[in-house]
Amino acid sequence: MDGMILSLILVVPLAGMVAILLLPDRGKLPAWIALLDSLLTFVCTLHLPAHFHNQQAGFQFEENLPWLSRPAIHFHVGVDGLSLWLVVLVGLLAPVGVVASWRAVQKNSKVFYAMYLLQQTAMVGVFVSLDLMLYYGFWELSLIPIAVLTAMFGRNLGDGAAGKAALRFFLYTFLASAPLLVALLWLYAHTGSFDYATLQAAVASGTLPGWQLGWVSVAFLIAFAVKVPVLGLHGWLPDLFSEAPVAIAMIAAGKLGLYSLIRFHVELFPALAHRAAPWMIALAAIGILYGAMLALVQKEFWKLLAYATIGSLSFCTLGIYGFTAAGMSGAVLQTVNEGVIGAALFLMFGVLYESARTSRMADFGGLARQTPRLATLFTIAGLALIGLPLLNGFVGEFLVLSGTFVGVSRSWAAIAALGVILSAAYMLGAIQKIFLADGGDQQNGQAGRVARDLTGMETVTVAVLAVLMLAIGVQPTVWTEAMESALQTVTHSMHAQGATPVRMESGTVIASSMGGRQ
Amino acid sequence: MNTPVPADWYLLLSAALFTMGVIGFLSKRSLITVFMSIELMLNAVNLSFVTFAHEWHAVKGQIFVFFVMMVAAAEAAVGLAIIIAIFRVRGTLTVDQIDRMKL
Amino acid sequence: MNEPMLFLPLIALFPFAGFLLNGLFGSRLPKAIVSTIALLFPLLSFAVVARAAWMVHGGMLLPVAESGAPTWIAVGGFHVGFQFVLDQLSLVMLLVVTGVGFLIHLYSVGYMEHEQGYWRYFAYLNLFLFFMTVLVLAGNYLLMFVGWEGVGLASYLLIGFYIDRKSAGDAGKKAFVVNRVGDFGFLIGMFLLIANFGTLNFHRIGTQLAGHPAISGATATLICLCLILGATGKSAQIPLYIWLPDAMEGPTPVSALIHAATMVTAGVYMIARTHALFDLSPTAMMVVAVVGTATAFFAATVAMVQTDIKRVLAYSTISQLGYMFLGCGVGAYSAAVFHLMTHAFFKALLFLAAGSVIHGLSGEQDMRRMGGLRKAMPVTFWTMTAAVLAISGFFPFAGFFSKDAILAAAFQHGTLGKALWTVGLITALLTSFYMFRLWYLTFLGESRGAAHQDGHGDGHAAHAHESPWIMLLPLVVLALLSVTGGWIGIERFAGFLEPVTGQAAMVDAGHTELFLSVLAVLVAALGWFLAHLFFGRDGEAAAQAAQSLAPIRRLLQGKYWIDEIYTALIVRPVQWLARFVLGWLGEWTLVRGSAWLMSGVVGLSGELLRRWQSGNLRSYAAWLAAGAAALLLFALAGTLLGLNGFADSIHWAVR
Amino acid sequence: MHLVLFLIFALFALAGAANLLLQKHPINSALSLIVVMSSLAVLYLLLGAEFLAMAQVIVYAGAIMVLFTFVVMLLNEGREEKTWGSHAARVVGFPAVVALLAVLASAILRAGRHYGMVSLSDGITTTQDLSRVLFRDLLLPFELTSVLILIAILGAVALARKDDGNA
Repeated sequence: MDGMILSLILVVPLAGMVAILLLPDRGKLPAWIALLDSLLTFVCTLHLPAHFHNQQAGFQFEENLPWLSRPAIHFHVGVDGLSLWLVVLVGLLAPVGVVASWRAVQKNSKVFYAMYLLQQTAMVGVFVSLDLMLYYGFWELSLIPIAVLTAMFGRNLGDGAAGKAALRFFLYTFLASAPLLVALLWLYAHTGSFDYATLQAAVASGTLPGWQLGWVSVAFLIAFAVKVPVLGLHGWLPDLFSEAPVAIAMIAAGKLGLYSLIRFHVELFPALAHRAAPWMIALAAIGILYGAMLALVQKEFWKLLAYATIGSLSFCTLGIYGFTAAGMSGAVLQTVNEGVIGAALFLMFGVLYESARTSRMADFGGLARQTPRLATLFTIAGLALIGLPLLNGFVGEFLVLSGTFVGVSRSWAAIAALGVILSAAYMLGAIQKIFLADGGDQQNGQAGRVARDLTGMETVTVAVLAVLMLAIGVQPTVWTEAMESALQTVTHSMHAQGATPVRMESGTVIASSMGGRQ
Repeated sequence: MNTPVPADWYLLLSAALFTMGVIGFLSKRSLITVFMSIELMLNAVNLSFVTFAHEWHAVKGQIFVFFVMMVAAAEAAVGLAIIIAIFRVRGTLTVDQIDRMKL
Repeated sequence: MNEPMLFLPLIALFPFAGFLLNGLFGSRLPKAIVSTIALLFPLLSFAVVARAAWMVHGGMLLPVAESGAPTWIAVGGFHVGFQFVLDQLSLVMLLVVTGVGFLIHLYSVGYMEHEQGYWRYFAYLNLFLFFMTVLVLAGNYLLMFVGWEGVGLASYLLIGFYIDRKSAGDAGKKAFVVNRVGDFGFLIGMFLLIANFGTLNFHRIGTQLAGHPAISGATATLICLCLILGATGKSAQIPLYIWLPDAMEGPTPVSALIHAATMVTAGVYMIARTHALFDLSPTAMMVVAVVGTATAFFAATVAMVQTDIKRVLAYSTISQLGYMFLGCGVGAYSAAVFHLMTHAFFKALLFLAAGSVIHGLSGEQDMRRMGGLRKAMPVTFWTMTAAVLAISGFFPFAGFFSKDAILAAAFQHGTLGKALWTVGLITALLTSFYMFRLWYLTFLGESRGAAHQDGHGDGHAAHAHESPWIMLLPLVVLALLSVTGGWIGIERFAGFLEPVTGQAAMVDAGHTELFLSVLAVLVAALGWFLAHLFFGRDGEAAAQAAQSLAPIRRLLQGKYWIDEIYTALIVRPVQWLARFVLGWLGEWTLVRGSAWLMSGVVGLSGELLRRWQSGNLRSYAAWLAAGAAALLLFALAGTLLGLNGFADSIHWAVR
Repeated sequence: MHLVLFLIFALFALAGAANLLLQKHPINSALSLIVVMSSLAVLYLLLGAEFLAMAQVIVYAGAIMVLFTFVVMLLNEGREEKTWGSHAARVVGFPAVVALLAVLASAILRAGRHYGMVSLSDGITTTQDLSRVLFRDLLLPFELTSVLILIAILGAVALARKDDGNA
């Protein structure tokens, strides 16, 4: 079982896709198939943490089958502490996405769900691939359904905004990943292998030509940074969030890019990543403030969520490029958190949007009485997003910030921590505008009158997510323990190559890193 | 009286026929004549195949020609059917008026 | 060692259970069951605390740390657990929190009787108790921060309890955001602690401080300043006090519990808890003292002109918290905590009594429309009187002892201390004045309800009614505590707290102390006299005084325009920066610009290439022929150069 | 003898091709194409490919060209009109054709020095030889062509059928 579980996780969504394509597009049939299939996938992904050995270093559940001999491409997949939770997260979000689309997608649902399941396979593939060419294939595959489904099922199809958003997403991500392919081929030409471990060893050996390798690492960095997105490369995000169907928007940003940054930039090119780190740290810290400040002045919720996402993803980037153990595990945890919280918020505002057809927060107001379940769960998710202790957002932010503060740079960490204040302001502002009395001429906004509360299925889904937020917030060790050995391997190999925590300033630090003194 | 002919003459002939086929493709205005030019090109290539088969005493060159003929037959059947269909829809076979082959 | 079983986690978990039960099912339960749940769990919690107190009384040694605390965060060598510690300081706090907390729950059952969302209210209130007990019991900074933020959340929810009122929502948001500013300081302080000590555990930091006297004053000062920022946020001190007056939008019992008795004292508690660090930094101590004194005075002046009964009490709270800060700042931690305790009694009582008044007047909060309620609400009147006397510092009420202890400690704290003491004394005068002003306006004189309510004829007093017993019972209990709460005396109190707060700055007994005490009582009496002069008789004197002091009065009524200044200096610039600099320059010009540029380039090249795809068959053929010719030419060139075959040509060309 | 035969039929082929280009009416072009194909059949024979020569006559000159003439007559398309649809055909196409011819010719001439001669006394590749390879080594591709042709027939029928009013 352990030997095939990853293939199974990859195949189950594809099988669902085939089933949807073969069966007629009648009523809710495609949606039901997608729901059952994604639940099945989720159950399969749960096998991973259940049988994962925390103490064991290296990859587990590995499968390595030769695929093509020339060029040497293998079907090589495996999971370690870094990717473990991300695979589970993808599994979890799949049914959430289906529930979120349950009412929103009525026409052409066959196409929608088929593409959606394809996207699931692609995302899992990105997280488990240990052969870079295989990885690249999944990476590109994961981009296509987002663009296509946005163009086909976007919110404002009429005035072409959805198409534009899809095009913009496509251009950003594809233009950025073209150099990635070139860089991959360059690596292959010099090492004769696409295998992750082989390439890692080759890069570490220092035999590859230096300045070219530098460009290769930059190509990797840019491709991933666009997908995250890192500040400055986020041009596609606000539009996509406003236009894409909910199920697509909730998976478009974040985890793929962040995971790739850790695995294929920091881990693969530690020395070079270390050189880029100061820039990334600065970008991330500014990004946190930038996102929070822009979120503060948005009038539309999707835009607010987009900028809030930029802010919270910047936390992850900050943690990754500090090269500290605390920061890294905080970053991975925060990636998971962002996925969970974002999914919940997307689903819930999606429900409001679907009935009111507007995302201007001022059009709502006073919904707390009318939609109590929605209001309560929305508030919980919002509080998790802004990092209330005992909810999941806090742990990730705290680990990242403390790791950065202690190991990297006090001033950048302090700047990043300012985001804590602003995030409270924008999120509470949004909650007030949507759910509490707005004090306008009428008690409720126009759009609020038609709003409905969550259905039973939606309530259960969001409640599960909310419980998860609390669970991660109270017991993060369950999650971080699994990452521990993987991160130790990472940091050890990095330190061996001179990539110690990035010190950007000298301070009066007694203990040089967290845990330097027991 | 049995004067041999250099093999490259055959090849030159093949090249000449092929070029004429290309010219026909470019200059003829009736879709059906354009199609004939394609057949001409195919034949020219066949000729060079047979010449090389002779030159190198390899049977496979001739087999290739055989396959080309098969394909050409199939192509002619489908191609002419398409031409008929186009003529039915458009009422003309003039190449320059059939330019809807784009989005 | 046989460890005493204290069940510390239960203290926090009982209210949490109450929160879950009422929060999840409360909407479907009848009111009686909701109230039972809401009252039972805090009572259980109080019982556990009382049992612990009894065991301490019976000779149990403190501190007690619950062993086997579950881990919360563990990364690398850094480790934080859900660690609860009971020592003298937290015991005092817990008694106040759960005791007063329970009384206020009881009161709320009556007060909130007719409100919509009854269950929601009690769920929030229990949630608050959960977080507050976590804050107090926490054995490390991070867990304390959990409580710290958590009470902020509960406060946010309760301030915004009346969800149909925009001002309530605004106030809640403001409270949370301003508190977040303080939390920012707390966070940075924690990071500095991690950087310097590698742990957040109170005990371990204490040990390290004792072991490394070399930790420089600068480091300690930096850490302390960050923590002070946190404390000023939670305890509503300058510069972050602005949220508390607005927080009065919440139901009155909430103001009593959260915004008077317990939550707002968290800052003081935190400073007392961390005093080992503060002791290392005279600068930080001075900052605390000055901030406290300034706040005390400043808030007292504003309180003199407020007309909303709850706002008077809010500013009074800020002012009293200032006293506690002053106590901490001069090293008299036990005095500060003493005042914290007595203040919890009398200020909770004040709020509850005010609530009773508001309840009796069906929601009227403006003192100008009150008056003459003494007859209608005798119990409320007498309990309120006790509280007023206590806060003004009359002997032998509770406030006298604690305030006296703080002022005495300040007096002995060098030159600066003398100055602070002077300001503190003036503040005491103001306190007495504004409290008696409230007392006169509310209870004495004639009912003025009619004067402002044209057409309705009769004033409120006519149909004002005394509150039900369930509301009066807490009033009476608190009144007793307000009277007797100080009798324990600062010496014994300080002695009890000594293991935690360290050797108190010794108040030398004798003439000086006696002199100071007498002076304080005299000042309080003067305040009463002035209030009597202005408001006791007919209000003419008040009007005259108001005339002559018009500019000052305007300044005070405008609350020094601090809110407006903050808005102009901080809120607006941030919004402006976000909207114009980031939004327009960053987002539109750079990010969108580049996106447009990119899609523009792609679109343009697509347009060009589209022309190429004319759809004309012959044109395609021409390009095809050209391509074939080019490829052949390429191959031929390769042959001419002596390369072998097409593949070699390509290889050559690429190289 | 060989030289004479080659010259005659090469000339026929070239003339036929030229006529195909010059004729305005499709039917004339089709007939000239038949001439080309028949001459090529003779040339195949000269090169010793007897089976291909027969196949050329039967498949090309016979079947395919009959199909062409049928279609031309069926559609009754008249003389082609003079249109100048494509600029690119003249500007790019004809230089490309010249280049193509030049390149091909020069390549053949350079390589042709090494080629041998073709004479009548050379051995003939018999149908037996051919079928031995075809049915033994290349049986699968051969069978596949039959599938291809089957599909082509179906396709042709489907395409050429008149739609019953629902088009």
